Amino acid sequence: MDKVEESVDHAAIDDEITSRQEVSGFGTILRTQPFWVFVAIIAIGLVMSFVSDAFMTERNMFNITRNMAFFGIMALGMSAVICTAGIDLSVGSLLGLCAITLGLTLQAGWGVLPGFLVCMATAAVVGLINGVLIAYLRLAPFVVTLGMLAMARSIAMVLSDNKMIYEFGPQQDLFEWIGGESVLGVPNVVWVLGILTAIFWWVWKFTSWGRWVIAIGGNAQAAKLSGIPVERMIVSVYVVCSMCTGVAAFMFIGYTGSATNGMGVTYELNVIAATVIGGANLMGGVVYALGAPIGAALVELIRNSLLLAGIPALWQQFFVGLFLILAVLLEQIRNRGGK
Amino acid sequence: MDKVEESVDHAAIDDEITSRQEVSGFGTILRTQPFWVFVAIIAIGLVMSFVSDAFMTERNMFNITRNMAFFGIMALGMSAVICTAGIDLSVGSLLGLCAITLGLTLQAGWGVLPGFLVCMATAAVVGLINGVLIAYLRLAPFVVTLGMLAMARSIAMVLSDNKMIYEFGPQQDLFEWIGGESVLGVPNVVWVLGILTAIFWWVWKFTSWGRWVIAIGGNAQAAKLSGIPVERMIVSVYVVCSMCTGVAAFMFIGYTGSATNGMGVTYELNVIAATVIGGANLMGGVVYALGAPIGAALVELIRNSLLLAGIPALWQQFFVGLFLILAVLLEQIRNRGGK
Amino acid sequence: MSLLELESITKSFGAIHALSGVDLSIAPGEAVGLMGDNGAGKSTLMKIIAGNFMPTSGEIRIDGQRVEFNKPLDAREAGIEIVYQDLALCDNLTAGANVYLGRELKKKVGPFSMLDYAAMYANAGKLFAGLKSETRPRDLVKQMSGGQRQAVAIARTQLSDPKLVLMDEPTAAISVRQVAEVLALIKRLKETGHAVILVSHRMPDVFEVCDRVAVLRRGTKVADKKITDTSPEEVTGLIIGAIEAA
Amino acid sequence: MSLLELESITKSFGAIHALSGVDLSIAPGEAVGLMGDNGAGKSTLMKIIAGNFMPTSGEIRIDGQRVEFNKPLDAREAGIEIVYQDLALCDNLTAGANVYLGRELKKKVGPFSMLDYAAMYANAGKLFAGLKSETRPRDLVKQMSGGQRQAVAIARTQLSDPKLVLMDEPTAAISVRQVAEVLALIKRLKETGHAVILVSHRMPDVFEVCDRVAVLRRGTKVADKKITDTSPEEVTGLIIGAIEAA
Amino acid sequence: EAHGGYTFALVPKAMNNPFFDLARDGCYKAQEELEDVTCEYIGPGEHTELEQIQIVQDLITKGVDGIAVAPSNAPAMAKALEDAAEAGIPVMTWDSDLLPEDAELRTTYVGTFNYDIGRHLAELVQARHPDGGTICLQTGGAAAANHNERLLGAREQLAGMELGDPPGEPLTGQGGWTEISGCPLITNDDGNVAVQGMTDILAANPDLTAFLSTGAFTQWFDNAYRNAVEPYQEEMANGDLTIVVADTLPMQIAQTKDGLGNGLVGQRPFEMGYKAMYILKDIAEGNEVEDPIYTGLDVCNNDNIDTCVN
Ligand SMILES: Nc1ncnc2c1ncn2[C@@H]1O[C@H](COP(=O)(O)OP(=O)(O)OP(=O)(O)O)[C@@H](O)[C@H]1O
Ligand SMILES: Nc1ncnc2c1ncn2[C@@H]1O[C@H](COP(=O)(O)OP(=O)(O)OP(=O)(O)O)[C@@H](O)[C@H]1O
Ligand SMILES: [Mg+2]
Ligand SMILES: [Mg+2]
Repeated sequence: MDKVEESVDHAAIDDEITSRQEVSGFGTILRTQPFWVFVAIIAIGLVMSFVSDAFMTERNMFNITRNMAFFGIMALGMSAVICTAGIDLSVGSLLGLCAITLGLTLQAGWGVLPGFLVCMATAAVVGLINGVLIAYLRLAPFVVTLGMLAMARSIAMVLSDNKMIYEFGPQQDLFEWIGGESVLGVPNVVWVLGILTAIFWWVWKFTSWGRWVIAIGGNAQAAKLSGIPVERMIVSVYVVCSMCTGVAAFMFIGYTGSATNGMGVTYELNVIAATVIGGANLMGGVVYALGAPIGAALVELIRNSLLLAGIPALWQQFFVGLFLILAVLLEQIRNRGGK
Repeated sequence: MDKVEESVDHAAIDDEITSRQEVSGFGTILRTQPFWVFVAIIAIGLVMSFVSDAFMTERNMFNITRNMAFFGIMALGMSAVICTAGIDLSVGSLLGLCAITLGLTLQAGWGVLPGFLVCMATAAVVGLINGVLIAYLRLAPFVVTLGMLAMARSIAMVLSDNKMIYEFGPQQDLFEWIGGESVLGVPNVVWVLGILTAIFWWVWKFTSWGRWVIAIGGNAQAAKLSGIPVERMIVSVYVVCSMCTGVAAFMFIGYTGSATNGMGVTYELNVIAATVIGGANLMGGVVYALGAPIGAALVELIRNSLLLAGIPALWQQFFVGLFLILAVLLEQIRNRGGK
Repeated sequence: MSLLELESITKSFGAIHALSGVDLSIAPGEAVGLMGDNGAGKSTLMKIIAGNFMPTSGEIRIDGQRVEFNKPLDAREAGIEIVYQDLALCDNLTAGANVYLGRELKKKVGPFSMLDYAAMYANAGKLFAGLKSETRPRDLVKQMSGGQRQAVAIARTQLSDPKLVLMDEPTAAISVRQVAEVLALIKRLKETGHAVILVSHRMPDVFEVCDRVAVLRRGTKVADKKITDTSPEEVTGLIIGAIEAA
Repeated sequence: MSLLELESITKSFGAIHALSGVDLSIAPGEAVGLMGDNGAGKSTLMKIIAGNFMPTSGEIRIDGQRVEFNKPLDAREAGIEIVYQDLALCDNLTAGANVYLGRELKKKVGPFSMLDYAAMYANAGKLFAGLKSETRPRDLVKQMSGGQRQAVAIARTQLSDPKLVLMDEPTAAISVRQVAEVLALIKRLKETGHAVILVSHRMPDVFEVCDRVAVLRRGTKVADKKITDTSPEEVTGLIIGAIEAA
Repeated sequence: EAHGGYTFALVPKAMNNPFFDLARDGCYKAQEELEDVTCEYIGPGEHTELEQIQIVQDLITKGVDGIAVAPSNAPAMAKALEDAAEAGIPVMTWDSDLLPEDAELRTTYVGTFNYDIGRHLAELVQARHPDGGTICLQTGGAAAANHNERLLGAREQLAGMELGDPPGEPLTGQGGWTEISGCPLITNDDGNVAVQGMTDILAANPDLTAFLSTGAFTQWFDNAYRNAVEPYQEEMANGDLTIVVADTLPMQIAQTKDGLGNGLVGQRPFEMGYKAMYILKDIAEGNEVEDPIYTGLDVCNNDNIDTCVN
């Protein structure tokens, strides 16, 4: 043992070991998909500013950010669902249903606040039903939310009697201002997206709710054994997702100025796409608050750029698909190179 | 040790132990979702035969089976993809693309066989691209196939120049007979579904390809460590899925008698729904050959029944969604009761 | 009085009878070794006590009161902590996060309470050091070695002050140095009046720390003896079935 | 000549250096024990030999030929079988199917070849019985006990006739009875000219079957000695760092 | 059937499209007037070709007394309608027709000549820009036959020459008109996509002469549409830019009144649904009916907007 005393104490376990980390700081960011999608966005933006004079105009930026914001808000909620290895296909229909309940409330002469509450209550109820069926009855999220997709759309049709609503009662101007106008040159809906993103960022990073949702996505069994109320958490996640859609619906109807029960058809695919492009993994356990807006931004940017660049109409979808894949490829290439 | 000799040999490990099984025979079937969905189908059928005289007619049975068969064929391939924990969103667009390449070939004066080969080649190429991107470049199946969804549709538009094709060259009659007519009172496409289902049943049960696909779905890492060529398997799975869609497209165009590039829009959701209702798990590792046709049958049966029962149009989607959920609930209730 | 009493616990999975009519009791400050062949039903019994499975039949009493655990949280609230054999960790979280999973440390920042990462990592680090394990609190458990994962699972039990600690093969994957620490930990638990059930295949460990040893064979308890009244040879015979019962 | 030679193998995961400059060689018919603290890099070294990881730097030679394993299959084709510490089983398959995964038995029925379930289950059952493990070939491994899973992983290595068998803590979860069988298996392998590397934390096992013992500490090899030239005490000292090197 | 009379089905292309709601209202009006007729309005929730065919099959199975259908995919629908002939169920088409070679499968067609909608829209544009210029066309689903016919009508009118099968080829200077790159815009009948596409095109091409949409979706979303075109209101007023859109829904008329659009060409869906019931009753009672029956178009511009719709 004498020999040992002189040299390093090989037996000791000190801070040097416990504070070691495989990667840290900027290295961690470099490994995330949202970062690389963001790089892709910058690259497309740079190219576009040479291709089209219209691209960098204030008006175009205004439009792009507003268009993406609706999807971004919905994608924030979807991230939570996907993080638990679930999926919510009903968001598109729910947008339509919220549009109708909100529209009917306003049309009946109520103000913006009651309208908002009805809209959010609709969303919460739908989320609750989804969540309870999935968490307590253990039904596959895909089937439950597919069923809800059909049911919500049908209820929207029945409630609206298939009519379009475009008279929003006494506070119509306020309502349309909220959804369609801007503050300090930034569309209101973008402000909402920004605030919600910040809230989600905080939630994922600093609350036990966020931590538990991530744990459930990693290993629901282990989470359950750790005493996490898995069922209640899953219900809450679907409610959160639906409420995000409710917020998006409220802003969206104000922006469009009319509510039809056909609103949001097939938006679920766009929302899920934005989420997955933003780094979510359908197997669960991965979530980035910034992923949702970044994913939504990429999708909208591609659409806008192809139009401004004057790509022939029949070819546009081709490039949409191609750039989607290329954007995600970036992260892969970098992370494989690093190994 | 003397004491032991007289009694049972507690140390021995004999056939009695190694042949024991937790559940076997009929008990295993009772635990599967397709069985309970099948029970639901029978139940709906029984109810409907009282509700509507038209239900049990030969014509209605003929229509139901034919309508479900197209989705059933696509769902067989989708089962394989979902079994590897993947997803293929491009099947709907691929149906449209195959329709166009097939239609153009026939219109150009070629026979049915060249048409079929072109149709299958189109499908195989699309599947190969999907598979290679997913297996070798490790991109998320959702993103890749979503990109392909857009790209395939776009190529179909470009190839068809956005025109409808309804002249199928010299063998038009044969072509339309294959897709639209029947043999022994059973629609040809149902025969095809039956044969493919039998083949898949054999493949899943008795071939190493099937076994390996299931293993990859269970634990891709372990499968890889066992020396299974995981990448090649995944590519093959996407090719198989696309080829099933190719077969469905070939039959479908013969049946409809026209090909447009808009064919199959949103079919991916129906196909995935049929697969999941038939017992597939989006987390991978579960597959039933019979699940695909059973799932497709349930979806079609619900639609048909609601119309025959005279449910008001706006409410129909509601019941479609409701019955979807109820059908899957059945299995859950039984399996929880047993625990 | 016994802290925990099990009466004729039975558990079947389909045609497989994992446990049939098992009785067991343990007093505060006692350590019981639970041994048996693979598949004898040890983990199943632990999971029943921990509220992870419901027994097919039989009764569980804690401090003489009959209880029914419907979920793991029920058992934890009754003062039972467990190290699962399969460790039950969330691979996508760090080692520190896993230790504190379900009972995160928080700090107040103005009106908000937020997760206190610094405290959790520091404490987890101390727990690992206490087990003499070179486990890095800030790294994902997914990438950890078998022994590091086990250290995380063991560290978890030390956050609260349970009445009963169940350890299902806690030393299977860890090295000599940590084995000694775990055994020392069990001794400390006993001294402070906690009860411990230790499932292990390592005869020396069981004989070092346990007061009693119970042996399961194919789901039935074939022996329950004071350590001082038995020997490793007898226990081995009981496990493999060479001795029928004792 | 050596069957396997490793020369200055290094492996880093980001800032973590799991292995730095490890040399090791093994001859046919030899059994080497690989010991070390948790996280010392043992499993990492095994995975590199088995083609699961590529080393960051360093050279692997088999029968004097330099090789590069890009995937596990390469190593298997070079005659290397491995029992992984985390077992690497497909939970959704039966125990029998897991044993034969990747090399299923087939039978001919007319022009078709189909999986031969009967033969696979029968043989798997025999392999389990040979390990004295009560593992049911027809049940899903998902529901199996820890020891039963380990038996499946060990049984897999016996299907082919490899040159080198790597065993990463094969006895961690199994009971006394099966431990004896596994050690007997290793001895049989040695006698028939196979080489074995055994990673274990169980000193007695290593001293019973191994000819040499190598000790890793924090990624470097600190000792490589004939069993006859060392003692359990010395090895323990080397593992925990009380003895710096030998 | 409640009153023992006829049950006639009116099958639209999609039930989530406000256009078809007007037809439904017409259908119900006829039901009120005709004691012995029940109107069953049923179609696919969204625009899908196969589902519409399946619905028609089920209606035949169910044994309704007559079917009026707006086929999404004409040749495919023709095949399904063969069963109706077999079952002796009278069939007519509305809104869009079968192919000429399948014409004997239906008794008559009531609706508009889609080609004319495009033609009238183009005339509105030409009236404001006699010298031609650059134009962007907007359409619905990629392969939608009715939109393709309207595109052809618009293009042939602008070009002053025949251009072959629908949808024709993009104009490259014929008649003084050039289609800009990126067009025609495909919207898949989504109002949001339509507005976004128009916004981007207007931004990217400040010198655009005319924007012509073959469907009302461009103007469905009142507020969004107004926001999108408000920056160009002046140009529209002084004749530098023209926006014309098909259909005459209430919000479209209001927009045009406010100078946020320059022309509308409306069909009369209410009349289609209404007439369909009368025609089916005539057929069912063995009376002769005319073939085809055109319901006429309302052509509106900024001047006659108050009076153009009757
Ligand atoms: N969820 C389950 N479903 C079906 N069978 C199960 C389940 N869990 C355990 N079993 C079976 O019950 C028996 C007892 O398993 P258990 O895990 O309790 O054994 P154990 O004594 O802990 O063994 P080991 O020493 O290998 O850990 C085994 O035969 C196992 O296959
Ligand atoms: N894939 C990986 N990514 C990052 N770090 C890893 C990875 N695999 C192992 N490590 C780290 O490398 C070190 C060596 O791990 P290894 O699994 O080889 O240890 P070991 O000697 O087998 O330990 P044990 O006795 O606990 O099984 C550990 O610190 C571990 O956290
Ligand atoms: Mg166990
Ligand atoms: Mg290890």
